[in-house]
Amino acid sequence: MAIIERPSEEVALAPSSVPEVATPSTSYGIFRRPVETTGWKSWLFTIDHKKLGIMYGVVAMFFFIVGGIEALLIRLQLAGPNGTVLSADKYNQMFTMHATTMVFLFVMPMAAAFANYFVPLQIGARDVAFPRINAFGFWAFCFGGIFLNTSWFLGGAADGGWFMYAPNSSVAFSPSNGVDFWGLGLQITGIASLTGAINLIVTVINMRAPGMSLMKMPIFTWMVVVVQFLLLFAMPVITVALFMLMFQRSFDATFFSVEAGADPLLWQHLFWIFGHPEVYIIVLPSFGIVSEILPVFSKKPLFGYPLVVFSGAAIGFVGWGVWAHHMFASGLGPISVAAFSVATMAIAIPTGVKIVNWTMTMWGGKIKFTVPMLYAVGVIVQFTIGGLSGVTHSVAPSDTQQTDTYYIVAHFHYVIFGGAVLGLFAGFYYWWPKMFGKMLSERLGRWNFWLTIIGMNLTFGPMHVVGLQGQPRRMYVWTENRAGEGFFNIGFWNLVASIGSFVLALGVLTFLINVVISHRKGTAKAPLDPWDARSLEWITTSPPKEHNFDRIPTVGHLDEFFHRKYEDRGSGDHHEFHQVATGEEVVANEEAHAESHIHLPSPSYWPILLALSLPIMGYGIIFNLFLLFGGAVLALVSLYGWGLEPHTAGDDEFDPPTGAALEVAAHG
Amino acid sequence: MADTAVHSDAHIEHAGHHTSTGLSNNKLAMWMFLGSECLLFGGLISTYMLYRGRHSANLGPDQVWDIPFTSSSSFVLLMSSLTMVLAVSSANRDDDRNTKVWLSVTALLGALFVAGQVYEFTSFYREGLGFTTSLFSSSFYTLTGFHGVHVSVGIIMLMSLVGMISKNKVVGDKKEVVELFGLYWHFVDVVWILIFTLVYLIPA
Amino acid sequence: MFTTGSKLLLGATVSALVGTLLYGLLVGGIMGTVGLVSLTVGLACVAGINISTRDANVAAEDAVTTSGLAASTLRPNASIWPLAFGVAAAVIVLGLVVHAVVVIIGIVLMLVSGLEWLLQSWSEGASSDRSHNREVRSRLAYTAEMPVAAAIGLGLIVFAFSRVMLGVATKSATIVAFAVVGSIVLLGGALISRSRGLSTPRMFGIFSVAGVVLLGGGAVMGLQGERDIEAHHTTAHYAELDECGTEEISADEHASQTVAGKASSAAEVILDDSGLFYELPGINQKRTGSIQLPRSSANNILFRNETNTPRRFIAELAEIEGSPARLCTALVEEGGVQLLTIHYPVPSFDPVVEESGGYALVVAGVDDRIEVVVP
Amino acid sequence: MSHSEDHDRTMSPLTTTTSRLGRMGRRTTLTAIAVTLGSAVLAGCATNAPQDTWKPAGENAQKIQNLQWPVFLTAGVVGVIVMAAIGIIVLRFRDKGQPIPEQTHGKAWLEYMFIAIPAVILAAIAIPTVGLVMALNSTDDTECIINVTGQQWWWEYDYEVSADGTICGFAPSAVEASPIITSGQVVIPANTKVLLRGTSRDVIHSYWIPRLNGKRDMVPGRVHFLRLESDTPGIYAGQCTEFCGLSHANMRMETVVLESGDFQKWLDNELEPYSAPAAGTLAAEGEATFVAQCSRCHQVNGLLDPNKGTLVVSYPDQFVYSGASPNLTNLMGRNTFAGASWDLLTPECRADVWDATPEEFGAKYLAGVTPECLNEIDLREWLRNAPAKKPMYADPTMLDETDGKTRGMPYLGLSEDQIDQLIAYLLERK
Repeated sequence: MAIIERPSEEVALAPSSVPEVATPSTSYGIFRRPVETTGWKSWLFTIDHKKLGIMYGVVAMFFFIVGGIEALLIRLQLAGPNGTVLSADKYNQMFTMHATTMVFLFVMPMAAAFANYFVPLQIGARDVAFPRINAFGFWAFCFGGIFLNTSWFLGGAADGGWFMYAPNSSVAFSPSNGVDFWGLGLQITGIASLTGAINLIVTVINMRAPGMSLMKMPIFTWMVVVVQFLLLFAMPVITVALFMLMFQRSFDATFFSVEAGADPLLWQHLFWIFGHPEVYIIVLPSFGIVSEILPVFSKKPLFGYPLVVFSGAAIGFVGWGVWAHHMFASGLGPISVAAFSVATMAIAIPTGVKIVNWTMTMWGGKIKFTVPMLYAVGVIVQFTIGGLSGVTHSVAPSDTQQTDTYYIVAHFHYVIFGGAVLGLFAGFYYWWPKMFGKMLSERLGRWNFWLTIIGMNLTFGPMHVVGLQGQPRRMYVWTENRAGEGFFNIGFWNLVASIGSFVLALGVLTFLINVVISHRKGTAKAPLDPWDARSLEWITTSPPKEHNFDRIPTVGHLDEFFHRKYEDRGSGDHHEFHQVATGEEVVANEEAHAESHIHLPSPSYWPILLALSLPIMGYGIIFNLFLLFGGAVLALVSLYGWGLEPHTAGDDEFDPPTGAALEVAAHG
Repeated sequence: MADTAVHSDAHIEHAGHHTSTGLSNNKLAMWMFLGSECLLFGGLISTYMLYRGRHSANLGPDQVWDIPFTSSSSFVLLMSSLTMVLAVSSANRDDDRNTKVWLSVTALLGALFVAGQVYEFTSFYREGLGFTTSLFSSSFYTLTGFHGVHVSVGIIMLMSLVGMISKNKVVGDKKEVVELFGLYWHFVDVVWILIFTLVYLIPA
Repeated sequence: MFTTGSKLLLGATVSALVGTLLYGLLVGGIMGTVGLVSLTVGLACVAGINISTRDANVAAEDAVTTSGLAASTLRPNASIWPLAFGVAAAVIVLGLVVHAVVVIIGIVLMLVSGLEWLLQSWSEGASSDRSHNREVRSRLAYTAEMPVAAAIGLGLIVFAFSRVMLGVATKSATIVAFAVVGSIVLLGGALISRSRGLSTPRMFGIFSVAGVVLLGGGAVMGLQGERDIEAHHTTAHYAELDECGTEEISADEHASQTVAGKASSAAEVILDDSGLFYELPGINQKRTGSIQLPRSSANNILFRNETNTPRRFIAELAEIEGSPARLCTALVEEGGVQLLTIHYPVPSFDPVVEESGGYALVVAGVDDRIEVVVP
Repeated sequence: MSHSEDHDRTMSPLTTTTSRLGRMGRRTTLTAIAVTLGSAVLAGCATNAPQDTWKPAGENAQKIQNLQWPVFLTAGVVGVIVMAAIGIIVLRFRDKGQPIPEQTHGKAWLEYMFIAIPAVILAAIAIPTVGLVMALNSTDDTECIINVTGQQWWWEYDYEVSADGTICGFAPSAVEASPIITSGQVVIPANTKVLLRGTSRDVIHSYWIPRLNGKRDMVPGRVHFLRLESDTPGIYAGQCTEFCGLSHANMRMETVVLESGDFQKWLDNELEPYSAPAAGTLAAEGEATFVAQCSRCHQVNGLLDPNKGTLVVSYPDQFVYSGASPNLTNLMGRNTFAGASWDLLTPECRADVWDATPEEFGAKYLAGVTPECLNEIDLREWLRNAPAKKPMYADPTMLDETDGKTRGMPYLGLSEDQIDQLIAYLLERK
């Protein structure tokens, strides 16, 4: 039996009424490290990557609903000509915040949720390299998201579109504080992303289980690493841009003042040098999830694993060289346009490799169409549509007709919803039993899947048509004068898209219902290995113990778990796999050889305090410099408290020694 | 954020966990952080390079620079890298006393550099170059200001480290903590050399 | 469960929160809301600290512990903080008479000594073990003291030394001062590291003396005031004085001769031996006579000097209220390029503009003239 | 062996449900294929959408069309192949109790092939793309230069007078050429290579007439170029496509192509000297009202102040943040107002102009707005309260950041009488 050093859950009470001199180990209540392992405090101060992963997921899901409501309002406004649901001002805030919320507060953190939960499990580690930084990252994201959304109540949200082109973002053109909230909010979540990136890179590079070489790493972990490198190098670029925006708005700097000779294209370059890698940051984790799921349900290893890894890395790498394809219409000059056009086409190759390899993984397989598998196949189909419409505007002249129209809106929703979000849903269904020990209902899951797929195609499919008919994006109204007639008139398809958005919303609602129903009291516990899975995270209980593995597994193969369950009884070129063990038996075998004396890092107050200082400083910059000062002091104190605190609590903070557990009030 | 956190959050070295690469987690994280910082300064330097000529009727770089002065302050900062090396080597010899001495000297030299920057900014301002005067001045002050903030944060960390060594409060491996501070400090120096060359020495 | 103080603070927090909500809903001014939110947060923090320092101790109200209290309480140590607190009060009073800065110093001192006093008395009550009490104190204190002390130290050095350099007589003296102080620090460090016999108090003494010298120097120089630093005049200044001629002015010294961002120019004006002409980007034509530029828009005009003499490029604007009469560049050397960003607020057919000769782009000392038509 | 049997038993509920699923999957895949193919084919056959990107009416748009058709087709074919492959997989490789497949990690030759094929396709697309990018940006053969300036939320055009005193190669018949300023609609001669030199006064706007060319951003402080050319007279609609603030949706533009004879007429009309309304008419009262209420921002060329007899010059810079307001000299010669957001023509008259054949179009357009055709409803609403009709930052509480200057047209508090007068006056501006 493993001995886990965690502070005791028991409250220390005096064993007798004999007055004793207080002893140091039990004397004071203040700034003693938090010890709770249950209750709300155990979540607030936790540094356990699994709890943090779940919290990332819950908060991201909340923002998904917020962003979804924003989207529904947008579609309501556009359902008919001259819509009156929203004013122009509110509409502009709505689409800006819809994009910002979905990109920064839903897809990225949801991917972070999976990365947090599963990367340590997939590489056979007990936690991430820096558990407290991990906690800080979550809280910074959480507070940053709340900070961003409080702008709705403090004079209006940002209204410049999610790429906030200068000079439209200057005070003169956007006089409310919305853009300030937006810039500072993104700085805060950016800090979260940056710390998360460093943490996960170090974790994967340094903390893999014995025997797990890089080319034996699960593909999801691989994609996460690529994403973290993208974040590591993309975040500072947007940080610079946001600082310049802040200096421009708050301190009258001239970075984007045309009268001072500034070039507004500088913002576009900086934004897209960040923004294009951001696209891959959004979509690669889902590619990883899909690449995990397809082999499991096809009973075959991933086709061309090294190629999928390298194409993921290549996408990450080439992704840096194509930012200006967002700017084909902004007057770069023909040479740059031609060069970026060709570079953009080049990035289609590694992306195509992924689609082909996924298809080839299923080819010749023994496929079970469970809900996760349905979603994974959904990703292949829907993302292919998005990818191919992407090829049509890598052709720069064609792009000048399509950019900033609904055709682009359709394209990136097929990529982001069809690629990233469907992949995340695949992940929900696939990993739910691992995370919570309960299966999500397959029947409701299929309702969820088909409603989502039909909804998304009804919503985003017509946008291709509307865009090619010439409707620009970001318009709070459209007029019948420009809508045309006949089957492909803009009006009809706008209405279809609006109806589709509600079908989509229904699909998401089905998911929430499924979650609630599956977690009612009395539902059966999920089997340990419900999918006959292949990777390390399944070689432990569901949900995993606090220390993840009783024994750190030694890895001999890619798909280690599969090879522990199945044995090749063929000879020579002839392979014949037979099951030799069930998942339960493999796990039981691990438990039987549990390691003793496992040290886990202890919970801490400092991460949440440090994260709390960030939005305080944000409000300070916007409203009152005294608040900024207060926030800075809190940050400084938290940093030092953190720096002076050992990662694992001292011995005196573990189980109190018997007989000396008397606490005495302090009187000053 | 990470730089302060990194040194403290050592992952359970005392439990004898070995890492896949043999590098300590902290050191790897510091390298990653510095890699990220490169892009931060890259963005700032690019902005400056784009805007250095944008000052039409206003003051330009060649009119305000005082190259001999900036050279001497750059030299002081470079010397602080030398003393940082001495501090690291003292720490490696477990010589707490000299570690503290050299860390203090490094911090002092760094503070002198920052003082030089404050002087320089003040005199530029007196000469008529304010933060909002022109694109050139905005991007110049932003770039060198960011660097100055990095140096100042470094000095505060160095001084705190001296205090922590005196009070025996260092969390984790003391040698490694000093070395990590050294990495950060050298990075800040190298960035300055880049800035000094690109901003001051190469004529606009 | 809660002590009286905590109850009071909690009550205040709740009433502040209610007040905030009421104010926010009924009145809704942003600054007021922020102020009330700040108050609420502040009160909540204080209440939280009070609860965690006093009330979190499970046994605080326990009869058992209270009865054992007498035995476990130590005699308090000597403390400097009450004294410091008193001094601070005196300083504040003094400051009220003398100078506002002194009041601020007094307030800071009072806050610091008050906090330290609280901290000390609290930690001394923690247990009956002095070394442990020190540990308790350090756990809380170092997190706040160390960075603040370091930041103050840094600030003092930076302030003092920069004052010294602003105060010395010439630019070259600053370089000498810098080199000298840097060398002293370096040499001092080397000496101290070599002489192992130096005890810690002595070392501390040396650093203190150096610090006092530096601070003293800074104070003296700061009182003496800065040396005269001459402001550069911009070409705009000379244009105002109508001194945009062929002769060199101080704005021309070391003026930069290249300009980035050719792509963004509205036109490129070129002076070569054949005279003055312009080219529009995208249209490869030498043009003379007049140029048509949009009104109320930032027009970036590049000037390229391809003759063998330095030339000054001038945009003649009309004498309209709120606009300078002309803009000019610094002298542009042979092959040099300069940029003017020109904004024409009034169309050129306006009688006022026509009377003052109309808009034009000219080069000092050259007769050619490009009329600017602003529709 | 017993293990695997156990295992199969535990998995069996899943197996039965998945077969039903397979049938559903097949159906949707087929539907998906049909929808993709169908939309690709049908996207080309919409009727009368004025901003249809697939109906080129100018040389550059035609070149883009020639390039994008094969690209869309190739993408469609590739898409169908992928869908078909997925369809086959869904049909053939469902778990029907077959043995565990071979644990193959891939076949090198297959993988290289799947890299090579897209690479070849993309190379085939890349070569003509680069060629066309260069071709679309060549401006050397320009015959006519028009400056276009974007402003929140309308476009201003001024026609450049070339050194020989012509405008777009046309010499005015009666008077000396001077720059023509107009807004909302730009009139260009047919079969002429027109170059727009565009910039902006405030934020980035984008100029886009889909049937004539792709879009080009107009960036403050920069000058960008866009070629417009058409051989078919008519009206070509477009819209600002770079988000430019509150009324981005209301920033529209139209390009009017006229035969050379008609263009000559239009040019002469534009340059005609100002004709004051006859004394004593409602229009004459309107002139006075215009001078009192509108002329601070809106220029009417040649307008004399009826009281002082001096030339009225507007100074919008002092009142409007971005610095300009539409020139109203020939308002009724163009048939839209307020950034081409609303028509000056009633719907019937508008349809008459828009649906005219290329031969008839010139005459119908040059007729301008007649009193019978005037769309008084929208114009009156606009004059009553402009910011209520078109969202603008004219909100007085928002003016701090702009030194008290409005953005867009403010609420003027005109009386109904004043509006009547103004409409009478404006009706003569053509």
